[in-house]
Amino acid sequence: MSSTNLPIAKAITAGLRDALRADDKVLLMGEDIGVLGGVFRVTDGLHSEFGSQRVVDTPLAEAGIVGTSVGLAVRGYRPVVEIQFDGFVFPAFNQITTQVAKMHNRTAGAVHMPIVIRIPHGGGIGAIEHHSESPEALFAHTAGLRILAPSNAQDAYWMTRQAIECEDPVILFEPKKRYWVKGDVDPDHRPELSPWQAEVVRSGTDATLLAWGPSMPLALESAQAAAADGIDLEVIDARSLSPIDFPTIAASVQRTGRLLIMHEAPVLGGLGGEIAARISEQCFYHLEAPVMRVGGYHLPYPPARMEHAYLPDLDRVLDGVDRLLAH
Amino acid sequence: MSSTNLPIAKAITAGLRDALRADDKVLLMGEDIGVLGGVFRVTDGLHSEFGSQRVVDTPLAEAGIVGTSVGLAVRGYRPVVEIQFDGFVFPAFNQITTQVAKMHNRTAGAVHMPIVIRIPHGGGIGAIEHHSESPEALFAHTAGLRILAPSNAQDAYWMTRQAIECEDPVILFEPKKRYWVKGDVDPDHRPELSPWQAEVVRSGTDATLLAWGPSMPLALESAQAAAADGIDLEVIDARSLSPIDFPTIAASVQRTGRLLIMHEAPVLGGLGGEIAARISEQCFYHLEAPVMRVGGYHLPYPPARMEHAYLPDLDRVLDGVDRLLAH
Amino acid sequence: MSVFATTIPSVAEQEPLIQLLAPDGTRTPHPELDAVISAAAPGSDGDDLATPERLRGYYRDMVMIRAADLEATSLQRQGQLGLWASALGQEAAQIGAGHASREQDYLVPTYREHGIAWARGIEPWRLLESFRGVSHGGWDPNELRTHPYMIVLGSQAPHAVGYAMGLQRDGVVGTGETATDTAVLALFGDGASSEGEVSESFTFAASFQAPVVFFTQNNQWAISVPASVQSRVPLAQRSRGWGIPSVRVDGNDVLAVLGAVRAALDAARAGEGPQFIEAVTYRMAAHTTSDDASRYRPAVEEQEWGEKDPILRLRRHLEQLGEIDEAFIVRCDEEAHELAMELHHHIHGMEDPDPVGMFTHAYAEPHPIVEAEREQYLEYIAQFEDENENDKAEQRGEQA
Amino acid sequence: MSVFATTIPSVAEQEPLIQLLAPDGTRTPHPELDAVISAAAPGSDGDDLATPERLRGYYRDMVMIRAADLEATSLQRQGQLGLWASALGQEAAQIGAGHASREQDYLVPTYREHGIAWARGIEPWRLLESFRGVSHGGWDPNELRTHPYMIVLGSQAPHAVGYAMGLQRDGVVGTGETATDTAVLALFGDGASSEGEVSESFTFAASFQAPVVFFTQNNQWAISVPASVQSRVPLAQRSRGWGIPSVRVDGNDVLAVLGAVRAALDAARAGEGPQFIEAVTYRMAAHTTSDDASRYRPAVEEQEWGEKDPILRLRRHLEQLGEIDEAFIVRCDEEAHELAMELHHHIHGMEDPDPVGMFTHAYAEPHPIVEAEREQYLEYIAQFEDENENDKAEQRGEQA
Ligand SMILES: Cc1ncc(C[n+]2csc(CCOP(=O)(O)OP(=O)(O)O)c2C)c(N)n1
Ligand SMILES: Cc1ncc(C[n+]2csc(CCOP(=O)(O)OP(=O)(O)O)c2C)c(N)n1
Ligand SMILES: [Mg+2]
Ligand SMILES: [Mg+2]
Repeated sequence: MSSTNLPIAKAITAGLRDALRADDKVLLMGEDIGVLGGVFRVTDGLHSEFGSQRVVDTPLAEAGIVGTSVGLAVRGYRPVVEIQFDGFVFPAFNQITTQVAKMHNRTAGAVHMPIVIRIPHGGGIGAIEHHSESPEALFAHTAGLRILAPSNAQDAYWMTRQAIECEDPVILFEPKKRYWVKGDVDPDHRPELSPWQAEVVRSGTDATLLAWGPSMPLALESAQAAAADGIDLEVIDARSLSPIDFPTIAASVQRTGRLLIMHEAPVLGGLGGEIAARISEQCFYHLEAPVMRVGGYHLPYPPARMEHAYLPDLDRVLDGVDRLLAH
Repeated sequence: MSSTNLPIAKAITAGLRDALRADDKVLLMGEDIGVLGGVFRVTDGLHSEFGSQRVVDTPLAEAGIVGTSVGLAVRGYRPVVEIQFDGFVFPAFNQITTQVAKMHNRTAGAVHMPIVIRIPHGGGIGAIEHHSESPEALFAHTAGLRILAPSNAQDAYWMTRQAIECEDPVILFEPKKRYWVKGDVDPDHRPELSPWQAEVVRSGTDATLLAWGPSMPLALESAQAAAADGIDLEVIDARSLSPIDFPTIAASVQRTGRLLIMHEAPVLGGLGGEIAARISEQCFYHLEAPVMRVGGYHLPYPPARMEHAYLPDLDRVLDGVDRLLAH
Repeated sequence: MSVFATTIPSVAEQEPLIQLLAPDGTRTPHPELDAVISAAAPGSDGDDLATPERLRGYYRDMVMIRAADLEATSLQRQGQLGLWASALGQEAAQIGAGHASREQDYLVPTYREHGIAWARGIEPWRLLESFRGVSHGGWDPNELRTHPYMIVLGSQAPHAVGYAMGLQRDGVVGTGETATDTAVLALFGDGASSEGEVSESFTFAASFQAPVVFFTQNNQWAISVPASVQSRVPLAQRSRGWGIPSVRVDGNDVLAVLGAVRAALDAARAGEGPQFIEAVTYRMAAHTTSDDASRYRPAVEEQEWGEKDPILRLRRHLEQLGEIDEAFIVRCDEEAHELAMELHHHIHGMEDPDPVGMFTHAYAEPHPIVEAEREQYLEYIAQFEDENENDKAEQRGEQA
Repeated sequence: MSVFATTIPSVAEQEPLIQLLAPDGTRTPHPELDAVISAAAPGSDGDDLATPERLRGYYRDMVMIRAADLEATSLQRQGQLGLWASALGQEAAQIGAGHASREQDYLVPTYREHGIAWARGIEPWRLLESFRGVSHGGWDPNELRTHPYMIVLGSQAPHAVGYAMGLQRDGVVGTGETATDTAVLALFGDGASSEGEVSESFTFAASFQAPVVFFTQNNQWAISVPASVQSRVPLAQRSRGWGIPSVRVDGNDVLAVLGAVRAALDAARAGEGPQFIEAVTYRMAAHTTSDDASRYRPAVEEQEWGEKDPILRLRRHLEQLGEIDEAFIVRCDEEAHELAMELHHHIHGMEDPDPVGMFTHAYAEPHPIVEAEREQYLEYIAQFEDENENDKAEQRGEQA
């Protein structure tokens, strides 16, 4: 079979299905992932194919979901747990931070934690409180975890597979706003690019624009709009947020001399800060302007009818590009 | 009464006592804070003075402790809760992040959250797992919270008072390694410097060294050692970690042209990244070297007999200074 | 019998279900709860919750709130709301619990508590604010003695206990003063009952004997997950492991709910500590307007529960009492229709908030970062307005 | 009686406490547990846990582990350990529970489980590694079928349930094969029982009928907080709200613990679902070497419990049976002394680990950031060693 055209959500479904077929030890756990197929239908059809021992509707308790997955991993299973929305990961924060992340180290490597925590994340969907969060920085600071953030269908499929195959715990931030955006998926050919590497998705010379996950379409759109103004942006999809592929980013910045980072999370204390700090250090003599960031404000995520002003949009990104090039 | 000489722990005790005396609505909650006086004896004597309605030994459940404090705050109380050790704040992470931080905003200001969460933090005390964490970055990213990190007895007293008086929730990171370091406290004269401001604690010309809380003594010691090598460091105590006083830091860096940030938390994704990013942007034309950071590695906090290699020490700070000045 | 005791019957049917009104409207006497409900009963405190007038009031309330609920669903379909979580079928549980509370009590809802809100005097449009996305909550909790709607399941339960601990410190528990002794009613669903924070709330409430009543509407479903996944035994039994007395009532029977909640709140405010009530009811609609219930439950189940409809039941009871006439029923329907229309117009007329408002309440005290970002935002917007004038936006082919 | 039921006696004394050995060593017959413990009893499975030889074995185990425990305390005083959490007084609960488990079972301890570890064959010095600060855990959980010591209270409980869910999927539950059917024993203290994650574990265990036995050592204290703050009713009752059968046993009575834990584990591995045991015992020492118990509890309490000493009790029982003699007692003491000396030497001889080891196990797969930081660290150290040679460190007046 060659490549098929799938929405991101369905590419993940396919990744889960193929992983369930490939390895008996893989099982899915979460709220409403069984008969319903998940509130985003990402697990649609898997319960009927694999049954309730492998696609498990759990009680409504996130610490319990993640905590039991630790025990299953010790017993040799590869649990893939779904957190229904980004804002509901916090009851499981203790298990993720003090247990999932540390068990391998605690046992001096005796025990592996091949756990995948799927989290639909990000805003822009007109939702009520707690349904639009971008908490990636709260996990990237903790050693022992890995984080992937696919932005397109091909990555969605393969990162799902690769996260499940990984012997370390992986948080998979799924771009919920883009779940229904289609793209080509080739499930038969493992991509050459490692999931832990960033990808230059557009070459350019004037500045580098770095984004990930749900922000990628906006990043590309911005580059197009900038091109119309005669500005040639290089665009990078970070793809992996832990580890972050600094070499690829630095190489680009060494070419362009300028970096703009865009994410939905609040700028203050967001992952962009870490990236800006490292790139400022590594590219000190190449930077023609300070690294700049466009992102959310230091505010609780606002009600849906204000979110357009909170989230980066084309104009804010271009404004950032203008400020960057003004130097 | 003029100033008295007190260890940091006792300065906090005094701050709590004076706050309990000043306002009937203040109450303390936590594990072992009553008859025992807390595992660090910070609440020593307060249970016998104020009784078990105001100094409350709670059941052993951090989410319950923080969650009930939210209800008490709605009812008009000013709860001061103790988390026994940094590593045990995670079961309360949901309450802190989704409730304490957001309730004022959620109710459009109708309800205030004058809650203080006291957390003894940091390493270097030879402790077992989970007793040496520096999780400040995990809270600084969340809007709605404030964070103070006193480094000396005077700040310990006054920040305790001011945190309790604040109408916003404040996390008070107490430097547990320095609890028994003495300093002068003047409980009668409210300091002129706002708790939300950084303080230049040593002037210098060659580079700025920024630290906070438990790292301050090392920062000052490093400046002294550097002085012996003819390097004149300006030292800043950040004091407030949310908000961070960027103007004071930037003003210093504009004078010195160089900035080294030191903290115990892992460098990757730590608060130093945010500070480096902002200062790199704000002082772009003043910086003679990239902002550099010295801190923990991207590892789980190691067993006690390795922690000396994990934590910044004099040599690592001076090594950082050397690297900074090599530019 | 084994030394391993459950002491609790493990079959659901063995846990009694208190019912004062049968589905056909027949009233069963219940000495203990009657004393709470009707002034006529021996032991009553004189506040008659079951006068014909009050019963008609509950009927009207339920009709009103159902109409508002249905209107909200259609507002969502019209794109006026982002989402709606219907409480259809749960009117008796909510109107009963709401009216069982006293003025001074503090109620702590979850996000589907429209009948509770109605009983507390919160205008329906205020509930819709958060579903429309214009605010995260529509009222002052202290003014209306009702906590905001809460989304993170279970998180509100410890708040309720903390508030109750505050009541103890304020000296308004167990004084014997009916007008001032106060209690808290904490609401959560069968699904939320599994969250650890709910259990911790039981622990704190029991430990401090806080004046709080936990009230679960077991509406059989947590989105697609049946209540049996949360508990194999009747949920009413959950709290007993903490020594918290509990009872299971028919949640579609407004009188049973009224009686149980009033009795529990009175016990709590008298200083007898926490109580727990499971109200057995049914979520007649889908989980929310985003949900499709047909994917996980058979239509016949909805039909069966339709026959236990709480509004119909009270109407039948009033008919049996001869205390309701066609004119009253029609008037209720008309008023409900008016309410729905008002709601419709109110929501359609709602202006979108100025986003700059998002900067206002993140903190209660001045905050330099937020102030700086607010300034930046305003400058950015201003520049953009200039651009707009110059039609720059159009040049970019992009709308502001 | 009110409709508000607790069904659970609210006075501690009303919950039976299973005891097979009185403090003076007298054996009380107990048909149900005897069938589990002794081959002679009707219904027994033939594995006799109470032969004189085994009883002497438990005695020896308890003496050994107590000696190791006391030695650990003195090692801490000598600066060899950063901290020690003594299990003094809890030997019967731990040795009993440990030996009640079968080889294939998986045990999930907290951080004071030295008797459990001993019974599982984990050498005492391995326990001390984390208290000394040379590792975060001293053994391979799968090899010894024992989870690492866990510090974040309650966090291990869902792990236990998850492991048990794995057993169900592996088909080693309820097959009737004694040698392979497997269960999990999850341990936690009276204090930890309040953590929400423990309650969530009950929920998952009950929902999936997982083969897990929860075992609480209610040693009366959580540091300075008495167990009554965690629960006003006997803790044994906690699980019944989930329909999880439970029992309260004398935790200083090794036979009662053996019987109850074996019975519960057998039920779990037979597919009967989770079980819960409260073992009533006493933490005879301070919480840890950092604690001063005299600040919060009267010495007389410690004395009272001293008379219920689990080791003494078993010895008296053996004496009554005529199955122990002075020579055996002396030999046990000697062996215990030897163990303590071995421990002493082993720990004193322990080299500090090379800190570069901290980079090894953060991740199972290669990680560029960790690798880069490891390189940096090695370079930094190397430079520093050069400096040392040049005595630069001394110039700075500072030690490496
Ligand atoms: C902590 C948390 N996890 C998940 C969700 C998503 N969610 C919203 S409602 C719901 C089901 C709630 O069921 P129940 O408590 O029975 O209340 P009901 O919807 O039946 O009123 C879920 C899973 C949430 N809001 N909060
Ligand atoms: C989540 C968490 N909170 C607090 C602590 C600090 N702490 C360590 S032991 C202890 C008391 C535990 O009591 P209990 O569960 O009864 O066990 P015991 O010490 O009696 O064996 C506390 C509060 C911790 N380790 N983990
Ligand atoms: Mg429900
Ligand atoms: Mg204890």
